[in-house]
Amino acid sequence: MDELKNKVRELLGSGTVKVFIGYTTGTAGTKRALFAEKPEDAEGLVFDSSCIQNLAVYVTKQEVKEKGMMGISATLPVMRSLVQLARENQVSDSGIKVIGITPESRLIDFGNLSEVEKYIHQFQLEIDQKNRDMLEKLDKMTVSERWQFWLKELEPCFKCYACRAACPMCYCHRCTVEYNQPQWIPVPSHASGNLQWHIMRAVHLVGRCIDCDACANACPLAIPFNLLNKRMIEDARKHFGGYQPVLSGDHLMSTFKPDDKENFIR
Amino acid sequence: MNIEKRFIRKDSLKKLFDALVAKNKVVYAPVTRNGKTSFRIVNDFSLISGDYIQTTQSSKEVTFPRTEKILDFEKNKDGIGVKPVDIQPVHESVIWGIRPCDAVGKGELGAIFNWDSKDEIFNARVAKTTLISFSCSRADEYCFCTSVGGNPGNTEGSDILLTLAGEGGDYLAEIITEKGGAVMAAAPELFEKDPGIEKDKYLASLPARFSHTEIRNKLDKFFESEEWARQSLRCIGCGACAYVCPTCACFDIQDESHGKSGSRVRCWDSCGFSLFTLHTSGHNPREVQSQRWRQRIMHKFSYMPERLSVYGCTGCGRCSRGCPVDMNLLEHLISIQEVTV
Amino acid sequence: MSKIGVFVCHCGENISATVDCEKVAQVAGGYDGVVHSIDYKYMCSDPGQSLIKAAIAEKGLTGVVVASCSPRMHEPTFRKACAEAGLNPFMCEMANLREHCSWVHEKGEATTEKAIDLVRTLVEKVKKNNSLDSIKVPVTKTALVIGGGIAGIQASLDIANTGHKVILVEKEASIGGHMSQLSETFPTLDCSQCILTPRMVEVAQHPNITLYTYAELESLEGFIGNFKARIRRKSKSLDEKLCTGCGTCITKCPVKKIPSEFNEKLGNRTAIYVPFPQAVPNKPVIDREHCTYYIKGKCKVCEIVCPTKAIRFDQEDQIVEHEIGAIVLATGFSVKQPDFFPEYGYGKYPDVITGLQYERLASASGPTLGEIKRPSDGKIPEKIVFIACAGSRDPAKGIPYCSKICCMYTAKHAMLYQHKVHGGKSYVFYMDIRAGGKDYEEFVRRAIEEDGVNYIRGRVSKIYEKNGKLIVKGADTLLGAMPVEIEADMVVLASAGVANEGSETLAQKLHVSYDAYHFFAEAHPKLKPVETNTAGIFLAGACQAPKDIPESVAMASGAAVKVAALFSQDELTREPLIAAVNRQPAPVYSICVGCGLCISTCPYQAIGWEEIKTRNGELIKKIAKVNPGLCQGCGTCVAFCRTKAIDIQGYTHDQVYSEVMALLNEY
Amino acid sequence: MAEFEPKIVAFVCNWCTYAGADLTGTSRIKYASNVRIIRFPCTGRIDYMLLIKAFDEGADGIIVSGCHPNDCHYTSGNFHARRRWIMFRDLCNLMGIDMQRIKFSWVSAAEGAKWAEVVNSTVTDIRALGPYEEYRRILNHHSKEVTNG
Repeated sequence: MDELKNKVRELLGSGTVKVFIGYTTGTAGTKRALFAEKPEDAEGLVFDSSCIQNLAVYVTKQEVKEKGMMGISATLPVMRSLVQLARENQVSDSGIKVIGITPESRLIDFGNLSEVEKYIHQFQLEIDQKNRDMLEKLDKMTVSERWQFWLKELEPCFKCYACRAACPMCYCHRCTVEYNQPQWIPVPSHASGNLQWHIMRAVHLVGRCIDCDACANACPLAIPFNLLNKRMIEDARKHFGGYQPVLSGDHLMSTFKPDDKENFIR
Repeated sequence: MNIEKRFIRKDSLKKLFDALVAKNKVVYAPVTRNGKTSFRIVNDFSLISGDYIQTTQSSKEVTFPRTEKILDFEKNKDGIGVKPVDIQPVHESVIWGIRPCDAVGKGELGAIFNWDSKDEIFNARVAKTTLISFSCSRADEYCFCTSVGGNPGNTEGSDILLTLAGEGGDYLAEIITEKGGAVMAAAPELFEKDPGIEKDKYLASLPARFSHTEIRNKLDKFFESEEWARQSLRCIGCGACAYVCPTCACFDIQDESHGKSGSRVRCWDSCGFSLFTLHTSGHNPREVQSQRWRQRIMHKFSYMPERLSVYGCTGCGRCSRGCPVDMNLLEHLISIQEVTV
Repeated sequence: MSKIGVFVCHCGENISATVDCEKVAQVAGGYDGVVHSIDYKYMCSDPGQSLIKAAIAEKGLTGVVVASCSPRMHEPTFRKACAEAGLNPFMCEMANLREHCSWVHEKGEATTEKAIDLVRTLVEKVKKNNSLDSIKVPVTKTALVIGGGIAGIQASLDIANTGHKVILVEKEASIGGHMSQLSETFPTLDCSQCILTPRMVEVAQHPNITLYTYAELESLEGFIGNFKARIRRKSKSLDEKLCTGCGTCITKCPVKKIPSEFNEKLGNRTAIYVPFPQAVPNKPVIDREHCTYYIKGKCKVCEIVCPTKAIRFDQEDQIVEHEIGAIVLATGFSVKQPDFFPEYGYGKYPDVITGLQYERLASASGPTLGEIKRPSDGKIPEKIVFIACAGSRDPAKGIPYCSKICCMYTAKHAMLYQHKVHGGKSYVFYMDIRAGGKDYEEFVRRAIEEDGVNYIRGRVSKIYEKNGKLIVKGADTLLGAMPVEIEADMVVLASAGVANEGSETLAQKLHVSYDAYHFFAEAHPKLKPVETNTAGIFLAGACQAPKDIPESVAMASGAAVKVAALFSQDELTREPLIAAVNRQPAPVYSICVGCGLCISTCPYQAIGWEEIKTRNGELIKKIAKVNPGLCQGCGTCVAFCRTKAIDIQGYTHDQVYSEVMALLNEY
Repeated sequence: MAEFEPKIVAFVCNWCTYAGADLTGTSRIKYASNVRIIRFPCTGRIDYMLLIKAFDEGADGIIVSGCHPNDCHYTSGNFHARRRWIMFRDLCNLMGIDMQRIKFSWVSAAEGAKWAEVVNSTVTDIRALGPYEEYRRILNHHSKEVTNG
């Protein structure tokens, strides 16, 4: 903990970093984002296993970017997001300084994003057993049972878009749901509107979602729509050998293999 | 009518519920699913959740549905035929187990829907809705009704207020309105004579944390404050706070047509969204989140009291509980009160 | 507010026979924004087009829907008509009521309903169409001709004679193709090489023609007027500038027993060789598969004997690049090796040969110097049997089509036999005699009546050897299927003409379509016989379907004219149906967020970056940019873009969305 | 009672399947009239949301068809499309959208007969499945009171 505070004091003091994005303690012991701009702000920094928000969501936020060089305390999911964001030209070495936090709460002072890339590639992007079981359970259902399952689960969704807002990859200035000529996604939150929104969201995250669960944690109604993203991660592995955020090179869905499976095409 | 006090035994509560269902009222009551408690239509008393400080969503959806048809239209030879929605089939409904802070919200919402033109659909729903509130014996760090003029046993807005009178599980019933009286009439035998219960001793204690009048006066001079940007830096601009709020009334109008016919619906909207004020020209008067956050606070604590002489906040604390990034309203209001302009 | 005109065509009876055209027009007339809706017998006819023009003028139409045949057929026609009436041609759409409706469904309610749906869909689409200006692109006035047979030769000469450059690519060591293998040609019996070789020489000497023999197309990029071709010149192990073609190397080459392809394996050639004496260019190549030096690493006799030291053993393949404006495909055909007829014993009995082999026997420049001697023992056959349709018109053998040329060359073969072998007896087994063509029927009759060739209508069931004779068992269907048995000395199979090995690979390189038998597909069976579906690529000769010489030559000249017409313009207009990235006024500038993922989806590398800057040069935003010169309009990026920041003219989000809505809803 | 006539929308590419369907016409091969074709430049242009929209507007079945691998007029549009379909199908399947109602096929400009066969078999299959009631049921969202339902 002190190591992190000292590091941040140093970064802010020396001016290498203008704003440092970390965690602090919020209401009722919950953890939330802290934006340290002065060395003394570092005092508020904390880190423990309850720090689950994906802070990478802030590196594309205008008001934060305007402050200048950003620093960020990055857990594995955050690091993955940052690499993917770099691949998508939303952040670069000239804009961010990454202080990695390993699963064992060890600090890594990354020199640049390619070091971050190297680091994350030691780990597979794989969904946990609990969710794998849940997906299996869904697979065992009939199509109609799954349909009913989702109608029931998505019914409460009132389209507050917390899932979108909390996702580092949903940084578009104008989301497709806000496209109204034509109106791709119905604005109201009704059965078909909700269905279409969640399908669209899942498709747009194929090959980009890094399974941080920020969306699900953000949902005020605890809707398990992140299962859709997890299924996409599973299938990407099944069909194309999986993916990892990379700084350059092909993106899973903007490329192809001549021998991609086509047993479903006559 | 002045408040009539009665006594309801623990085991009579279910009987009362069943009596209401028997009178084929649509009864909304708190049900817990996926760890979230919200109002759902319930016919079976056993499904009702007892252990909750506050529901995730307010009960506003009963009178102000998140998606509501307001008219049908159809192209025909002479142009477009319009058919306003028929408000007759609106059910007689009862909201069971809402908190006093929610009940207060009814009035604040009503003020918005009636400040100039009267919203027929909304009023029709309100007229057919009876509120059976339960006062709060517990509060959490998000609650601040007492700071905005309410209290854990507030009768304002409710038709009947039930207060749990100690471990025994019996209730003090306050019949506040005629609608309340009608409920009692549905099962008079269950409403016994009040043995003289001291209500206050069973209510949660929640000292006020700030003065809303002070805040209101402060806000007049606070528009340009740096505080907004500081507070909202971590806000990610979703609509959760507005959608769980008992008094947020903003809605969008959408025409959904399939071929030559369709419906005009109104659906919830939120001032937290970046597109909320986006002009066709591409100009957005509230370009950044700090401006949207400011609008939210100003609207509830300055504009509404000024124009509608009610506050846009009941202190229920839902926005803070529901916020993905812990934008704690109470905390922010206190800091507004503390910063010097 | 749009003013749409709907024009429903009966196409004579083609549409109106199954679709109630009046009803379609009347229903369409009721749709929002449709101010004019009529039906007419022939919309594509002059009066039909006048109806459209008049309506545009009188009612000030903002959009036109012509409900008739496939847009692939008449879209240009009707767009031109609209343009002439002052309406932007891209405000005209077609509903395909013929190919997709009237021709494929029975008469009735449902069919008319479908027609109405299709019209409504296009009406809603055209409302969303944008006026577009065609894109102007420069034309490289150089043609690439692939294949140096008679078709390729003719096309090259015709184009070259209009004053344009031609690159002629031939995969063999000499041009000439199959025609150079033929003996005499029907129906005039003039010597094939005598009429061909002067043309071959002309090609070699023509200032406008660059000839690459022993070469193949490696890859092709670009589009009409602006192709870039990479051509692989296989190593000939020879410095052609130094070689005089004296032929010493050939006479001295120790490897002499290589079956000659030119002679259909009836003769031999050396390892360093020219395919045939009149070859153009008349300079040898070394066949590295058989050359001792390349196999064993020693020999080099040719190098030693070469007076000009022209042999280059270390020579490597060379890739040459050319900017090309148009392409003529003239790769010809092959003859199906009849080994899929075990019952005829081809390959088992040396004296059962193909028609093409017979051509070599009958040719004065052939292995037998034009004498008909049978391969086995060189004896002159006293009885010879010709079997027409060896494979052709035989679904069981996978070749249901007629190879077209066999009837005629079989008659010629029999006739030549009778001329060369006096007293010889010749028999022709046939299914039908197809002798359509000037002097063709007369030619066949001459064979039968004057030269006494015996024609037997029926198929041969079996051929087997019995003491030195080939027993041909067949039936004469004109005599009530009476069994026929002929003791022949030699049998000639008129085996089917088929597409070249690997023709589909070439088609894929060029993005032209091909038919079920891998012959290249013409753009329209009647009206665009030399065009392909890919603009700027044309067809000549038997690569499109089996053809005889006059047809191939005519088609070649046709293709040449198409190329010449193309080259007569300095600029051509391209359909502006391409993608573009959204741009809009400040403060948004563009809804593109610059994720750049579209860049790798583009098959043409047409997407790059654009930097939006303030007046004083500060970067505001970096977004994707489509290069209109490279974009071919596939729309792969459009469907991929998350923010819908890329859209494609002609198939905009608004258009396709409206189509889906209109298709499934009543209006 | 009359046989159920499914509404089927076909999303096809201009160069192969559209041309193939033209050939079906010129060859006068008859097929079921339930299918309506929407023309796209390439399967790569076909937006997955359009397929959902088709169901949302009441389609009972969908055909998506384009050029065979390697035959794409634009070299690789169909390859990109295929990869998207793979993921899209799995997603829809998880969401309970019946994948038997979306038929994918390659039909070349030369396969007029195959087009007829694709259409007919699709119509037969969708008939067997019946109208897509399950999806329609979620469409009448405005016809009932949203919360008092």
